Amino acid sequence: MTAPGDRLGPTLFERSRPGRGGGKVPHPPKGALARIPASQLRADGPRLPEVSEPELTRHYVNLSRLNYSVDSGFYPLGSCTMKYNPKIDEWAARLNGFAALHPLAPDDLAQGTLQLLWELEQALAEIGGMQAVTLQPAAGAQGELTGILMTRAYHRSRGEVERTEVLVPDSAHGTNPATASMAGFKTVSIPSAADGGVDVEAFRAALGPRTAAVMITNPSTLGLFEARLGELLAAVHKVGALAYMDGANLNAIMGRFKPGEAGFDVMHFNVHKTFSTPHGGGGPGAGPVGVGEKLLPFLPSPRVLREPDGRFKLEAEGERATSIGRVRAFVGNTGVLVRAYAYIRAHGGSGLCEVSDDAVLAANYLKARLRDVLDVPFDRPCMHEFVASSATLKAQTGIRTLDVAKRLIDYGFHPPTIYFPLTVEEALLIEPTETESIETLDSFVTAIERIVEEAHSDPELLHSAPHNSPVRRLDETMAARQPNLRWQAMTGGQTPCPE
Amino acid sequence: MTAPGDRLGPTLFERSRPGRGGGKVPHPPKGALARIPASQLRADGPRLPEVSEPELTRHYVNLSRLNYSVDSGFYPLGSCTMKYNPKIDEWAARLNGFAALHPLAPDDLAQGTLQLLWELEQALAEIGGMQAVTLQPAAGAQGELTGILMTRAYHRSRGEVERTEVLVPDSAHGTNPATASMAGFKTVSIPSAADGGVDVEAFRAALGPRTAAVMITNPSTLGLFEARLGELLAAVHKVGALAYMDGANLNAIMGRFKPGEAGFDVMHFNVHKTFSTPHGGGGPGAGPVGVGEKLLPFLPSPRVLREPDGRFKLEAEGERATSIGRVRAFVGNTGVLVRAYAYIRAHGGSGLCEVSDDAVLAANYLKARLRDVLDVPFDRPCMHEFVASSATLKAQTGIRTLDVAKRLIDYGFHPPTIYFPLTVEEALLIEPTETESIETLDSFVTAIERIVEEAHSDPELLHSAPHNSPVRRLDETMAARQPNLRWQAMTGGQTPCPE
Amino acid sequence: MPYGPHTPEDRARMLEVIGVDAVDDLFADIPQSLRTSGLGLPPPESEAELSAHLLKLAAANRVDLVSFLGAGAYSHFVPAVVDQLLLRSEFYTAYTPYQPEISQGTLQTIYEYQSLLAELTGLDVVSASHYDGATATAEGALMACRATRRERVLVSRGVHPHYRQTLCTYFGGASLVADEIPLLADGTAAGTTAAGTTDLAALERMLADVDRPIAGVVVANPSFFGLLEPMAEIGRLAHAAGALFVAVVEPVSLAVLATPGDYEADIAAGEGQPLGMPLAYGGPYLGILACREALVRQIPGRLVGMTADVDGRRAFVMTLRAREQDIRREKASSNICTNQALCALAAAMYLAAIGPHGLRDVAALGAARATELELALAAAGAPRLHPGPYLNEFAVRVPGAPEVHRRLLEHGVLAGLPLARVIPDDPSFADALLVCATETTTSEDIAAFATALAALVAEPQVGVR
Amino acid sequence: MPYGPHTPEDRARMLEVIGVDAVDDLFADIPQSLRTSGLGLPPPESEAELSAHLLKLAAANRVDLVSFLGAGAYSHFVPAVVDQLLLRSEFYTAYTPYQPEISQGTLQTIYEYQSLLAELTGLDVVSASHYDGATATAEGALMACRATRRERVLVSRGVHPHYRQTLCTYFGGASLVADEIPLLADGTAAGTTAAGTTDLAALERMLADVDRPIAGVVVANPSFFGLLEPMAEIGRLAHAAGALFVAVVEPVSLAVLATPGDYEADIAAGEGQPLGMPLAYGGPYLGILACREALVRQIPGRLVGMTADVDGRRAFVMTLRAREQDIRREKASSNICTNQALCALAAAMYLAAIGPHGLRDVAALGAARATELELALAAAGAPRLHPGPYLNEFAVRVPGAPEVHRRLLEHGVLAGLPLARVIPDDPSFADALLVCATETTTSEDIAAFATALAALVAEPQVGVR
Ligand SMILES: Cc1ncc(COP(=O)(O)O)c(C=O)c1O
Ligand SMILES: Cc1ncc(COP(=O)(O)O)c(C=O)c1O
Repeated sequence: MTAPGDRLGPTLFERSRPGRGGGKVPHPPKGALARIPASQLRADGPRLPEVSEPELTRHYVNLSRLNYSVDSGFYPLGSCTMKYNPKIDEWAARLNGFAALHPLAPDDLAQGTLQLLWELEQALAEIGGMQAVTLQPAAGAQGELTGILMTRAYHRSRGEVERTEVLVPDSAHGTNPATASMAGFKTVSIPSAADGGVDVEAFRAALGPRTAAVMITNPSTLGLFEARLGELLAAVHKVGALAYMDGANLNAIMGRFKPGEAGFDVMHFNVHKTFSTPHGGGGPGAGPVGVGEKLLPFLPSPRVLREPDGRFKLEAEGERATSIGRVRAFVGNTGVLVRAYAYIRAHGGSGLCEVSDDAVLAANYLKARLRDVLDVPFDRPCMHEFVASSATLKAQTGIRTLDVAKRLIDYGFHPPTIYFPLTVEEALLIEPTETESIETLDSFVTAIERIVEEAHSDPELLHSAPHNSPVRRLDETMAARQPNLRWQAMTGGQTPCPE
Repeated sequence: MTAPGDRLGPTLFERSRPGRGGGKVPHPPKGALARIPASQLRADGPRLPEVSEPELTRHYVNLSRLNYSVDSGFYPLGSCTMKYNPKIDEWAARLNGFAALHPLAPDDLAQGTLQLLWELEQALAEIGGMQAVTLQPAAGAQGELTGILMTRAYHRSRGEVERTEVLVPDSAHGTNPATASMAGFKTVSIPSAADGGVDVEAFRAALGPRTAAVMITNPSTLGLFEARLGELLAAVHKVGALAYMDGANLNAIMGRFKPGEAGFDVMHFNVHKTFSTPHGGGGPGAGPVGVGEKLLPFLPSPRVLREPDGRFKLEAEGERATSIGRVRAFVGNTGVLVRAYAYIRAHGGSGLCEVSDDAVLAANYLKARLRDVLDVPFDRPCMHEFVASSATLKAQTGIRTLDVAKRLIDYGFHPPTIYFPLTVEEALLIEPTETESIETLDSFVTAIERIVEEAHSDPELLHSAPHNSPVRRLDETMAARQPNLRWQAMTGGQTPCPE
Repeated sequence: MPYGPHTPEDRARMLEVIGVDAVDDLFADIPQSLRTSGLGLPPPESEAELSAHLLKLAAANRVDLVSFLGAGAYSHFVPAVVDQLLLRSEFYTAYTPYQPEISQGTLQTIYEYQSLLAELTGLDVVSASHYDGATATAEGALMACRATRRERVLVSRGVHPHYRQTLCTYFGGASLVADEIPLLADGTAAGTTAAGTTDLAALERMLADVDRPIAGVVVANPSFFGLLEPMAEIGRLAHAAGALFVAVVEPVSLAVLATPGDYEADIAAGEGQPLGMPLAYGGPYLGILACREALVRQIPGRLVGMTADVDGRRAFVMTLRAREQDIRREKASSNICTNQALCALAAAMYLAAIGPHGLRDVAALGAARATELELALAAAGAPRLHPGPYLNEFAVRVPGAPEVHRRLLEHGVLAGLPLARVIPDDPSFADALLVCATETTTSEDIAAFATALAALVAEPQVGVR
Repeated sequence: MPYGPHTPEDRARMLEVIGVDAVDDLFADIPQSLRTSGLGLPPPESEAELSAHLLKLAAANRVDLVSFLGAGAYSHFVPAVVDQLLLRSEFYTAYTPYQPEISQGTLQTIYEYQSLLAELTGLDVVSASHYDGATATAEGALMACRATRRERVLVSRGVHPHYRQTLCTYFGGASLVADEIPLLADGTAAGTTAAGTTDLAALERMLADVDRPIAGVVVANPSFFGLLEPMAEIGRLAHAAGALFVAVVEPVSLAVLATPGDYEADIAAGEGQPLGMPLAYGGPYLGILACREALVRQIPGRLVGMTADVDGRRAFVMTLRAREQDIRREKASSNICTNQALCALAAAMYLAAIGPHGLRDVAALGAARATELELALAAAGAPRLHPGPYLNEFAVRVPGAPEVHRRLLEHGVLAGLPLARVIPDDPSFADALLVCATETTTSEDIAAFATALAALVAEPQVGVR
């Protein structure tokens, strides 16, 4: 085992000593478990760590300080929309009336939350141009699954069981093909055209009676609006297939383009992207799904309903037989949805349009400024993000996108998404979002400029970057070859503390 | 003007641009101020900074990360009792029922807070062995002033106006003599004896008919219990003076020594020390004052009273003519007192005794371990803190306490209090508190050992320390010679941002 | 825009650098025919107005009743330190730790979470988190199918109905089969205490069908009805038939109950909400998913491992990523991307704050309160529905349960869950309430419930309908 | 001990290293005769029990009434970002920045606070904070005495009574004199709108007494009664007599009202609570203390200045410390040590979050609501007591005010402050309520007050007593 790094502290397990901690809950009466057969009981208590509250606090405070985050700096992680997370939204989700409500509380006790969910569905339907929305999916990927399962149910309801294929552009996010598989479909990959859009001819060729659905990310993962979208959608509908829009990039187009009105049958929203609910170090998010007329009957249950008297209720168990059923327990990641609701109300319609305008403006500004420094493969206006590439730099200096990314860390920035989309060599997918000031964007450009200079003058500096981070580049091979996925020596006080 | 440091960000004023921010409150109707004569209005709006919420958040998040704090590491700042601040106490103070209560709310609306304050007074009276407690003073120093004003009122009530002196040992905290002055007394400084205690003979010699009070810090600022306290107090009372105990060091003696029972007439508590309310980067704290029989009539108004039916109320305006009056508006730093109350209940009587035992244990352990490395002037058991000194080290290497302190920063520790008390050359006043683990104490010893080695092997390293901090040693002379106490160019957008 | 930094001059400057006249020009790629303009939503709201509105909505929920409702989501005391540390925005405003050098905070906390849950479940591999208990259970069942290359699982009717329905949705998509194992009815199990638990005889029969080999057997302990299942026996039956054994568990109970590791389950799934998450009307919660080491390449979702950096210093990193959608695409073990990392962090913080003894106390105190509740309800006219051992949740029989439940609300008591609401198809639950106690339940709460119930039961109208 | 890390083994090890047998031995210095053992306090409480108890106490306060109570502490909307940033424990668990190298966070925030308040007050020097408005006012008056070497100040009766009393306590200690300047009575000022404001003629007379030279004149604007005072005129009179002018101000009002700098006050003091601090039954609040540059060496409390480190990088440090108690001891400008730094930080965050336009909006919206309130109360039978201009607080006359106030509580209305409660000695306030409106006051609140009041006033019994 290696020693902890200079700036990494000990693990919880190394901080543990028998007898530390405690004092949180009262002790049970003796014999509280006596009525339970011994065979059902655990022989020994769990060897959880024993740490005092002061140590616990330092542990997490200091761990938090090892993280880069939106609240500490610029985080232009393409496709992820790392925008500012308003603090009122955190406050709202913690209000006791929301936080202490049991998910099976009778509707009469849950009118506040039900109203909020219902209104949020209406707002998302308006933004997406959709007929209705379900808030249940826990993330974008689960939204995709929900949507694709609905298309499956739709085709089955019409007896079209031979539709076994889903078309996915090769620039798509990995969740799209993975979703198609989970929903029992075969993924047909569609190449991109030179302009970054879907290759419309290849697309037409792949479409047919076996096509259940096409999944289109729009704007695409290259940050481009599918300029020939009208044609694509017409072709899809002509063969009786359905069009799914991956709405992860909705931050670019609110108020300018409504997928439902344009002809998409189903889409998902990423509230942790577009609606700024925080990313939580990997989650939670929520992935509401909007549907048009055709898929209405198949929405997962239970839906939130408004009664004629203005009261709200959940659909009863089994009330709608056409539903694809449940996609999770209870009704959704409600705490996340409260945040999204607050965000939408704070902006209102006009504010959301401004969000998209400013997000697109910032991306185009950054693209314009970086054009002379890095390759920018698609030279037309981008949406909220754009792809750059270090291909030329690599050819000239041997410096790869990975090195550029790691060096950006030394300059105080979170690197963009790298090596995605897979269709662009040495890709950097850069998404500034609308909440970054022009000063910040300019300082990012300066950093890239310096790095490109360094690539020529001192390439070793980049190969060995980062230099100013809590740890340096990691041995990922060792991690995968001899996976160490849990602390083994959970023996409390016996474990020596490395400090 | 100098450029901002590498790790210091711009000021709020440099972040400001006209048009940023806003959206927090609704706009007033036009002409809302029309009824106010123009002569009473401000000509221009205040040139406050205009920053967006994302920038504001990063500003403060990143500033916070430049601070050393108890939640990030060991903070053995002698005399300040930098112990862990329980999070439940923060939670409690923010409960809406406490936080939203107006200080002039009628007693009927304030029963919860009044009960809390009343019970806290009882608990402090028990801990101090006092007859009664006032919670009004906002800090220890204001507690001192309150206490000394009461002694003044006491003597006046007895016609003894010739008592114009207050005796203060030379090791006392600066607030003691400063308080005596504020209360209109002359300070008579009493030297310390070789054993660190008050020089009893000098003390006796100074006592007399002019003595109004003596202020004794016990345990003393050297971390020593006044072993001859009984004699001292008897002498004080013999000449008709009163004995004030500076209770800042109470953390050592809870449950072992009750000042009131031992003969002190008045004392203050530092809730931000003993009772772990956080220090807030300089405050707020609270400095309740306990009194014995003699000073009861003079307590500041209003007191919190319990009625025979169990309800609580505040004294009415002017109800007690003997009172020294108000020492502040309203009734005290209630939010801080809520925290202290929670802390005391969490510990209970037995827990507070353990606090003192463990605080003393930790200090003696650290002293024993450091004895071979630094000078430890007083070689007898210390209380919750002890004085060390770099006098020998300085003689040998030229390294001063200041250098040792600055180098400790590089090792990840907050330095102890230095050059206080004034009576010990090259002093370090070290107070570990009871909430630090033995691992932490040991690692501090290791750091000191290394620093002493470095003092011999590489003194320049210490002269120029710290090396790993956001900024290095400061030019304090320039700060005082040309004081720059405010940002002058408050012109919003015109100010260039240094990033 | 309330959170935007751009002044009109900034926008002008940007447009100039880009070389266009107006923001509109940047949207030229959107075909005219597909454009819309604007959104039919209300105008922006100032934060002061918004917060007043949110306070009003929150107050429109009723969370002041004395509650005995569990059924998969439990109210526990959460130490204050947990939420305050969760508010460290370096945790919640970061994303998936793609750049490990500046994500050691998140990575180490996930590693620690994995370790803590490994210890609780007795299994070695724990995913960084899944969506919730239901989806974790479905993914556990899918893992069994992948690992055994079989297409059918058996799910006990003692598993939470929402989990069964979710599993069904997932299996329908994947064209896999999930059949239900019945529970022992009262009569069948006469003389034993097994009524309400999984019918072992039926399970054996189903496992014996050689034409339809079974990939996995999914059983919950405690069951949805709060009962303790014969897990060791079920595991043996499953393994004898070449099937994997998937245990659905409740994490607090694992402080005192035998673990999936103890009874040799291959996979464990469960809902992590009781480990420090608020009820929050159903989410965000925490899908726990764990398995034996041999199944590590089947587990969906992220895994964090310990490794070293180039200087040899300990560090943590996402590993075995070849299972995941961003690398494997249509061949990935699942499509999960965003997970519930912050909830996993909350769980780790909760466990570390409460400690091993504290967690046992939470479980045992809940059990003690539940005993008290059982006696009080029985005395008030609502005896238990099943006789067997339970931890802190159980069903009681009371005529006209749904109506009684409704009437009790008026008395400020949320009397658990009328089972008919979630299992409308089974008449044996028509008169049943599922009730639970935790360490937050007080004797006064129990007395209030029992008193109100006794009064209602005594009323002749109620229960007749 | 709930927050201690020591295990029994740790304690044993420590005792061994120290070389004593028991902790008791370490207390040998305490004379036997002075020892006590143990504390007569209840046993420790688990956090779960403690939090339940605190919730109960908090619920025993009534904060749900519609409130018109100000009188020195004001309810304002505080953006959520403020409290969340205040919870950054690097701020609240640090202390006075004695080690500037690792305290730049605190130091820069104080410097920014000083700058913000300098801009609001129009004065150049602002202390890092004082205890509260009352003590800041007292210290301001003491400064005037030190600076002028005179021993008597004049304090308007329009200054908050708690501030006057505090000043009196401080002055009594220091053997200094504080005399009160009367207010213009209704009759005196007939035909003018000056009733209730500081009596300028009386002030002139008092300033003219050559035997008792005046160090400072202390006047509040708005006054305790909400009235705007003739500050420029008062300043001129004070200066003409060689006295300093101490203005007592309310910081939100300074967004729209003339500043101490505008009317040439030498010193400003005030209560910073309206800048983002909760009411919290009186504290912790924020004593604002500011002065002209010439007085910088008289100001008590900490000051932070900008400087550079040895590398020439900008940095902040406490400066001009020779005024302070730890250096100057009995000659210090004050005994203050611990101040209200976290409250100053809250104020800076609030100002930065709300911005210059926002702060004007807060002040102007309060004024607009107050106009509405004035009209509604007058219509309901409670006309204003004084005719002159006010910002957002004013006194009304209603027979039997204290009784009316009590009765209104039953209607859910906290009808401001019966002035008789704080100024019992002045019959002219016996029938007066001091009421205020802020941006948080709604039209519905005002209607509720006016309606309930009208009904009460119509009742014959009320007001007779
Ligand atoms: C384009 C795209 N589609 C789908 C997803 C999946 O969304 P989620 O991570 O919320 O499951 C993402 C985000 O990660 C994405 O960027
Ligand atoms: C011994 C001693 N006395 C008095 C004080 C003054 O207390 P405060 O800072 O709360 O005013 C302090 C603390 O700073 C102290 O350490």
